[in-house]
Amino acid sequence: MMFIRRIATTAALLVIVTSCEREDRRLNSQQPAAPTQMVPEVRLQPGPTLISDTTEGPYDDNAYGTTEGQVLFEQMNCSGCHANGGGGMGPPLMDDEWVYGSKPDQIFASIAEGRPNGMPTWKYRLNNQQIWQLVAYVRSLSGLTPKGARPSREDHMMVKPAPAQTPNAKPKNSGLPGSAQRP
Amino acid sequence: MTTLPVNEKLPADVTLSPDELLREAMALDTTWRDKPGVWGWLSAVDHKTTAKRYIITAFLMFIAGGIEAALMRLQLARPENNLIGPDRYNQLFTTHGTTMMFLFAVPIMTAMGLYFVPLMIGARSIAFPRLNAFGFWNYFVGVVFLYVSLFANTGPDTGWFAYVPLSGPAYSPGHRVDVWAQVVTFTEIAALCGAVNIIATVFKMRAPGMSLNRIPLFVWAQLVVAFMIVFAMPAVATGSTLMLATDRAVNMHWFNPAEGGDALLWQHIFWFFGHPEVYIIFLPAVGMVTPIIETFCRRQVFGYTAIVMANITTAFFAFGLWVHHMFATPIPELGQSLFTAASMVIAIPTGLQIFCWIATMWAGRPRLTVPMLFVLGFLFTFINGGITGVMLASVAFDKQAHDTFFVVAHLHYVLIGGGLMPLFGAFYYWFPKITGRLLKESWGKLHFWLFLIGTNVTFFPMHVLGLNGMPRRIYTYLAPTGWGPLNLLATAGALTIALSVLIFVVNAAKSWFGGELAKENPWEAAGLEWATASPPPPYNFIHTPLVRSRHPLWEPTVELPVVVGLRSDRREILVTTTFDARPDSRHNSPDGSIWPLYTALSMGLVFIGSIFSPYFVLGGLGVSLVGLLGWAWQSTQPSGVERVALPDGPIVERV
Amino acid sequence: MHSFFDPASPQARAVAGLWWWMFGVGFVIWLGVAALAVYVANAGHGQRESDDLMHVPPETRRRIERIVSASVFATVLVLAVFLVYDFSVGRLLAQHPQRALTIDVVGHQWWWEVQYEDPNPSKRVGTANEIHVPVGETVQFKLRAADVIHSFWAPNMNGKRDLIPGYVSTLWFKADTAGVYRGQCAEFCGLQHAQMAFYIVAEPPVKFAAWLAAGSAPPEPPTDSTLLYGQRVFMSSGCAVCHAIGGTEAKATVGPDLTHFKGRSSIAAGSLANTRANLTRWIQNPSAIKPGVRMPALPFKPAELNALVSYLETLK
Amino acid sequence: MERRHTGASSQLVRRLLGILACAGLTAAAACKPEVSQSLGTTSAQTGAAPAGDTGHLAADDGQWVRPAKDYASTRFSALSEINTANVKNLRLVATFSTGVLRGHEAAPIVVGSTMYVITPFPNYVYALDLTKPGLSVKWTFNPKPELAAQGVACCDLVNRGLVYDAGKLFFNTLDDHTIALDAESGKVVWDTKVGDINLGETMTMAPLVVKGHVLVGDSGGEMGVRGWLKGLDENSGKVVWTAYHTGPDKDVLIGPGFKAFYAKDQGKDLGVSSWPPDMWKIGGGTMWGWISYDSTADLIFYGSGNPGPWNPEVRPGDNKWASTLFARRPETGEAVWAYQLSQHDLHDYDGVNEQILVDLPIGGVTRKVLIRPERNGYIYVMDRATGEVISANAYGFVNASTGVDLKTGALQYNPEKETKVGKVVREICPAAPGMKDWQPTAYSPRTGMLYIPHQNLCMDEEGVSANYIAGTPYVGMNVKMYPGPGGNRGEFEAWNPVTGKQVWAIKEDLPVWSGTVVTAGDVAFYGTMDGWFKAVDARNGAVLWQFKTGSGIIGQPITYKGPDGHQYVAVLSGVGGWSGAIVAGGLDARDSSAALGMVNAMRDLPSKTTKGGMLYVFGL
Amino acid sequence: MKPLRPVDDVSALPTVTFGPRSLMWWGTLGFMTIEGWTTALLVGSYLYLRQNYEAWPPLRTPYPSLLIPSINLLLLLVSVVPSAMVAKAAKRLDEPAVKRWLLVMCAATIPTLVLRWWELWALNTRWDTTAYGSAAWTIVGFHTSLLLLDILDTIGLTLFFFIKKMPVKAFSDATDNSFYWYFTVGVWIPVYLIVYVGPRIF
Repeated sequence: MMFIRRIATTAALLVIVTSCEREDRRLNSQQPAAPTQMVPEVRLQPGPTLISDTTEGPYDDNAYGTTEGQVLFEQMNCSGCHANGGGGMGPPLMDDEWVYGSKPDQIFASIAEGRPNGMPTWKYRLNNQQIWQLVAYVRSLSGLTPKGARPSREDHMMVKPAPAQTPNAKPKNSGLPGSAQRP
Repeated sequence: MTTLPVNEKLPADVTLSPDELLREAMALDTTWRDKPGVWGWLSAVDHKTTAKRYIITAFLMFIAGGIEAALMRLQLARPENNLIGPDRYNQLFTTHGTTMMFLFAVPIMTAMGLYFVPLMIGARSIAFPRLNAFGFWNYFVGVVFLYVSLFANTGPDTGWFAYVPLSGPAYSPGHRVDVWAQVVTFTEIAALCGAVNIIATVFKMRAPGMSLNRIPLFVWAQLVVAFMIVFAMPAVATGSTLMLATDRAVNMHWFNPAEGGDALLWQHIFWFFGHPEVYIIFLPAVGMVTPIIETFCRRQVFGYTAIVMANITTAFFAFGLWVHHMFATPIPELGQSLFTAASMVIAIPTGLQIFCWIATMWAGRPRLTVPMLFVLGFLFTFINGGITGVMLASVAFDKQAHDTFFVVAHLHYVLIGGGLMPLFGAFYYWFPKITGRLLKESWGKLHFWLFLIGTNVTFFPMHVLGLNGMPRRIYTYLAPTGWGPLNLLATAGALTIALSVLIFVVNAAKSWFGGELAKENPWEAAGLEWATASPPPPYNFIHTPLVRSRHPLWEPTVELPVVVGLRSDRREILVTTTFDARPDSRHNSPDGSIWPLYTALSMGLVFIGSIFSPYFVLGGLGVSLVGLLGWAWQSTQPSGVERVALPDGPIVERV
Repeated sequence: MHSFFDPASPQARAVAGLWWWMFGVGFVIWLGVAALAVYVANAGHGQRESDDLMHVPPETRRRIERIVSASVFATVLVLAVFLVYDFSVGRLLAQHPQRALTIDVVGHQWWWEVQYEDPNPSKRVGTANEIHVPVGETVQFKLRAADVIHSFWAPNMNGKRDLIPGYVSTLWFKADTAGVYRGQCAEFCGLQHAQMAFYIVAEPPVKFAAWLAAGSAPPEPPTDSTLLYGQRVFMSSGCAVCHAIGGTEAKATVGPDLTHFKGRSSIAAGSLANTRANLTRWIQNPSAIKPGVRMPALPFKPAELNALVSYLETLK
Repeated sequence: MERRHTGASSQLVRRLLGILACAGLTAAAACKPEVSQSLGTTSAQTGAAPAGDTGHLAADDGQWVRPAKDYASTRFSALSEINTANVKNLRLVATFSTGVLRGHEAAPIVVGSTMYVITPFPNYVYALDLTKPGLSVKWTFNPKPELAAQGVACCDLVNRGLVYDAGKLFFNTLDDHTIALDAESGKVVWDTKVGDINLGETMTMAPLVVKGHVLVGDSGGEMGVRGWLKGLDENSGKVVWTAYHTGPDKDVLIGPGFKAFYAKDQGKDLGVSSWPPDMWKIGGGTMWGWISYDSTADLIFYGSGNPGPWNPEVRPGDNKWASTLFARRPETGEAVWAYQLSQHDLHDYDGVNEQILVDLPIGGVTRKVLIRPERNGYIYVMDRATGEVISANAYGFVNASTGVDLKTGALQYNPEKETKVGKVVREICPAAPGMKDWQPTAYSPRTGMLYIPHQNLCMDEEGVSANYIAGTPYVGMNVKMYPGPGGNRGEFEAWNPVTGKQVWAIKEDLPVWSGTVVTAGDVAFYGTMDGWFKAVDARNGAVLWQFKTGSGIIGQPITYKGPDGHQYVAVLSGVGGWSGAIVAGGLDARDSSAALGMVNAMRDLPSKTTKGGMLYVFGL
Repeated sequence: MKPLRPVDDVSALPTVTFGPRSLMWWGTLGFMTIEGWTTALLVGSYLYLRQNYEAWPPLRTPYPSLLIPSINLLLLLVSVVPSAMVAKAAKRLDEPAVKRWLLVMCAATIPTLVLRWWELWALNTRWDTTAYGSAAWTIVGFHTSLLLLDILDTIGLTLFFFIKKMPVKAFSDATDNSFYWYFTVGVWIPVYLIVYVGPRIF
């Protein structure tokens, strides 16, 4: 009986903890910090295998944060260059090709610092929280974030399958080899 | 006395001896009693068992909804309060509304019907007991789902009418609104199962002699409401399950204006259900008022036919008013005026019923017992809500009051006055029948007075607040608005209500386990439900009573006429003709089964799973299929020799 | 300033009149029925009449029948009068103005965008959360929603009207008493529904015309060094990608137009009085005041914040 | 090189005219009598060059000194060695890889024995020696434009060509530099920065040199820029004048000499009053297309681009002077007349297309007209002295408007196809790139026909909110394009401007995004986006010869006489541009709004061609 | 408690009845009402959304194809015959005939479900492109669920008749099953007319 109760309690706690994360509307919380260390963009590294600190995107598994990212994506005219993920002036974001890496902190760096071939720097215009929200949305476009947290269709013209319908994906060109990543 | 529709064929001097009755009762008890043990408990299909589970669950939901309300009132007690943030608050008021409407009010009204309709019409059981159990389990899954979600921070947060596009995929990410849509689905299924059951039961299972004009008014109300459910619930099912959920899950565009969808469609669909919903709660409640008044004034109600007609007209008109929830939307003005007129017309049947009750009291000898007090409380409170309701029918005024605390006040006056007060009266009135014990009158009076005062202190100030500009669903307000003092008062009132309900709960608990034992008919009431033991045995009646008037137990005869001949070795029930209630056939009622629970759980898998992936629907349907097959297998077990009435031939006996 | 009971337009006045009439009649009815119920519940008439549980004497029955019929008839009568009265008020409200100043209002989560229409597009005036209207002139509102449903409601002026995506709704009124009136979003629209207020400033036509004329002119460019620094902070930070200030490079439309920001009495859609202290507090951490608001907290240094606030204070 | 002042003496002009008239007569003698008259007038027009040796060169059909061949923009070559009879024998003579894989929209130019090629970003310039076999490189110039400019170029990183005058080559770089090179050595003569990528400005157009002024305009109508045309001094690179296309009259260079034909274009400061406050400052009206010059009237003609943002609801008013045709003085920029083609433009109908200056017999009189196959779907025939619209006929399926009111000059929009915010308006034809985008038309005086390469696309549009942040897109529109009626996405059409009727048309599966050239051999050349370079009979549209190049063709073919005295045809192959962005930019076709909706119409392009960048030269 | 006086004996009444005399018939009718009403609401919503379009189906969306739906409609109408024969045999308690006709009924109804797949695609649009597509898919999809349920019911009944000894009551159930099938077919006729034929006509 004790055993069953313990299982039940654990299960209940698990439900609460997991879905809390996904459903949380972080309104007043402290802003997430910028990644302390940038993840290299290239796989090729001289010398012994380098161990890097990959951070999780703080909103990757947060449905509300991802949708806020979606709102910013339109408001900050990201959609002007990257369209609804298919690209245009800028490269597509819904495919599996990542010039500067697909890891949250790599994308954070791409947004915050800009990239030489035309991506502007946003760190003076957006705060960390907003950039992280954009990171989550951008990753959701190509199916890199947990499915349950990705946005469904928008109240706009139907131009592409919603991120929630995009199959889970593995990115290409995404930084370090799996063996070199510390969990 | 009107002529009887039933031939009384047997000699007039035969009565059944106590020995015979005892033997019959024991045989019936073996046949009808739910199986013991956990498995038997889960397989129970007795309509009283199911209804009791419904009532208790729904009442727990009332408490839960009440706690949510109290928390909201505490947050609003003073301006710029920081007790509950907007996110929690939005979940609270949505869950409060959803709980009170979908998980408390409608189910408990249906549940009262499921308990008492068979008893009041002298039937052994309900038409489809397994379907009934299935309905309950569905509802129960919904209840558990909503509250697990709420504690997992996934409580719905877009209001109990979940207006799109706020509740749509673009503005409500995550699964909060999905939870709402599926909870609604569960309760719809439950309500529809109940409604079909009640319609079939009332139409085909009335005691011999209970022609249409002798049906008790509570049963009439339940019948009318069952029809309303059949036409109203599919609307919200369509809206929430077939439109909102599909918009959110598989990218449909029902409500996406860009691709030709329409946000107003949701409002039309929702209020086409939502307005009748109010009467689905209100009509059973007034059905409870009538027997209470009759019993405690010791008079048959004045204007039986008028009240029946009033119920039916109300039901009809209830479907023609939905637009008065949408006066502030850009819809044509001419249409609005039409709905104003319709909304005012519905006041007439309601007024008529009130005058009939007052007339009954006038002609009778009222005894101010607790149920009677609640009926009086109902009159004071409900009329207030009704009058504000007529005011809100005015397009011009509604545009001012709509979506403000004035409406909050109005709807609580209507629902507490028109639903909860009669329900509390009914609890006191029928508690002895359900439990076999009486509730304490003194506690009851305290409960009543605190409740009446609390209700008015809470909700009356809200009228003023609303007109002073306070919109509903705001989690805070600024001090300069001047809304502080009246809000504080309302909070005090809410706490008073909470106290009164606590008193009731304690009273009920104490009485149930150690209250004064009730007789078979403690109030000397007239209805058939009082013709059997308190609490009623699983088979309800040893022999099916025969009805000669609207008030069988007030008949001046010494004996209760009954029909005999139903088998006691299997669950046999008497089916009568639809209008005259002549005995027509005997029907074998199913016994306990685990399949309703299994099927409800597998449906739960379908609906809850659909939130996460459409594949769950396929898988869940597969699992449900097993349940349906098992159910069907069990329903087609050989049952011995049957007398078959061939459609155009004689009765033949077959195995 | 924010109440249905102090109408400041013929429209609101008519509805308030209707209300007082309904209130009076309703109160009398309620009192009558309640008194009757209490009376019959306590009087115990039946004792004198009969002990038969099922039947009342025919003469009593007839009397009751008459009374019930009369009451129902009275109900119908009152409703009929009410219906006529209501329709007359409704028709007054439905009188579409021939020519009117048209103001476009767009509801956003959670603020109000306001545009004064003009046949000459360059004379259009944009503002937010505060609507100036001339006294004695009918004003028409064209209401649209940018995201979810909102509802535009200034109780002193007229009833509310929903702003629904995919629809354009209209509303008009004529302010007849000068003053400042509060209004608020009345349809639940998400996290900050509670703090989505606006003000209607009804002022004499001359004053209004002056305000409107000033509205299309950009504010004075800053001169002193702190203000210049403040402007630079504005332009080089996140401010400029959401807000617009007339005459400058900031022309973004995500947040309220700040051209004449200091001319408005409140900030954050009616959440705070427009004072220097409040503005500082607001910019430092908007979500502390309106949790969930879309305006981000930007990491300003104290000097920057000071200059920025000083600059914003000059936008008259 | 002899330096010529812009104010060439009238004597000189007369002399030149005489020479050219002779040349024209010679040519006329070779062709049929019925077209000789129009040829004669056109040639006279064409050769009306005022300055330097360009006049001689332009008159010399062996050369090709500017993308449009002549000031009248006819793209007609009097060379006739390659003709309908022998074109089937055309073979590849030489190729040259440009080293760039973006959309090659430029025309190579030929001056003397040198061919000059400009590539898309990073805008390399190659000088190729035609005297040596295999196109050996004489010199290469790399302007090293800012990489970041790629981020503000709306529709691929194209460049539409360079231009030669007086020993110098002039071209624009994507990052807003106008550069003059010494044609012989490839050394920079001057380099002027005329725009700012931080404001969203880029430059893709081919300059035109008129009377010592290098005329250049900016791109960026999708970025909230303020469009302009500048006149730079040919020798020093100094900006002599700037004519904005929005704003007060003094910025637009509308002065007392201005006289618009229609009332709708008359008034003071319309560039301000037809916009919501301040919006003219970010209102687009760029200039990235073609300029023509009429030396007799001393007027340049060109159109301005779309107003910004695309979403018309945020910019109530006529939005002057976007989508407007201007006639200006080349030396001062002063506007002489203007005609707004698409007032309050609803669908990104830029007015940057070419105008062909010819004299046409209309209603029994020969009128000096300009012909514009306009993006909004109509071919405007206008009096080039006054700006009167003589006729405007649709040259494809148009439903966005019902026609042009010749009395008021106003385009009659179809209210059903008016874009709305938050509502998809379906099947708007033509789509945003118009019936014809930048790809230039040719006019043959021999046949009297226009040869119009164009597309046949329709679209769905939904207006969305547009936020202005300098240097980022400012569009406010969701677009989804697809093939127009008939299913063919492109068409190569011959049009008789006098009758206002189509003569023949070749339906192409893909948009015909290349330029065209027509010769006195009655052969017209164009390329398709799947890489076919085609020669057709100019009289009847019969395809006479075709060659599959390595990539889709969106460049402008030219024809010239090589140092060996034979006629050659050259074209750049390299798919890209707006229509080819899906290949050039590697876009994802799952998003049908990608590349401003173009991707949806071009989702099969990656299976038909790949990136490339190659010069092809053909000869007999 | 009052003493009970028996006044009538019901032991001679039948225990198995058909049609409106049986409870199950009423339950079936109840659910038919609910499902029919839901279909009506969906059709109403479909027509409501139509007002938002200048053309229906929206421009660029082809008309629904008619071939497969018409074939299926025909098949559904034909399938009413075996269904009626089942009911007729059941009312005679003729077990072999019931079994026979149930098999025929399965054979006639199962293909309708298979055809339904192509019938959905015959709408020539996807559910996630426009509201038109959503409405059409939802209506047809909802009817498909009715079809599926009823066919499963028929299959189950057939199976049970063959593998186990069925009680007499099962004959009544078989008539109710046919009754429900008439409804399913009947409700499809207006849906077919409105969804497949309607856009072409009005």
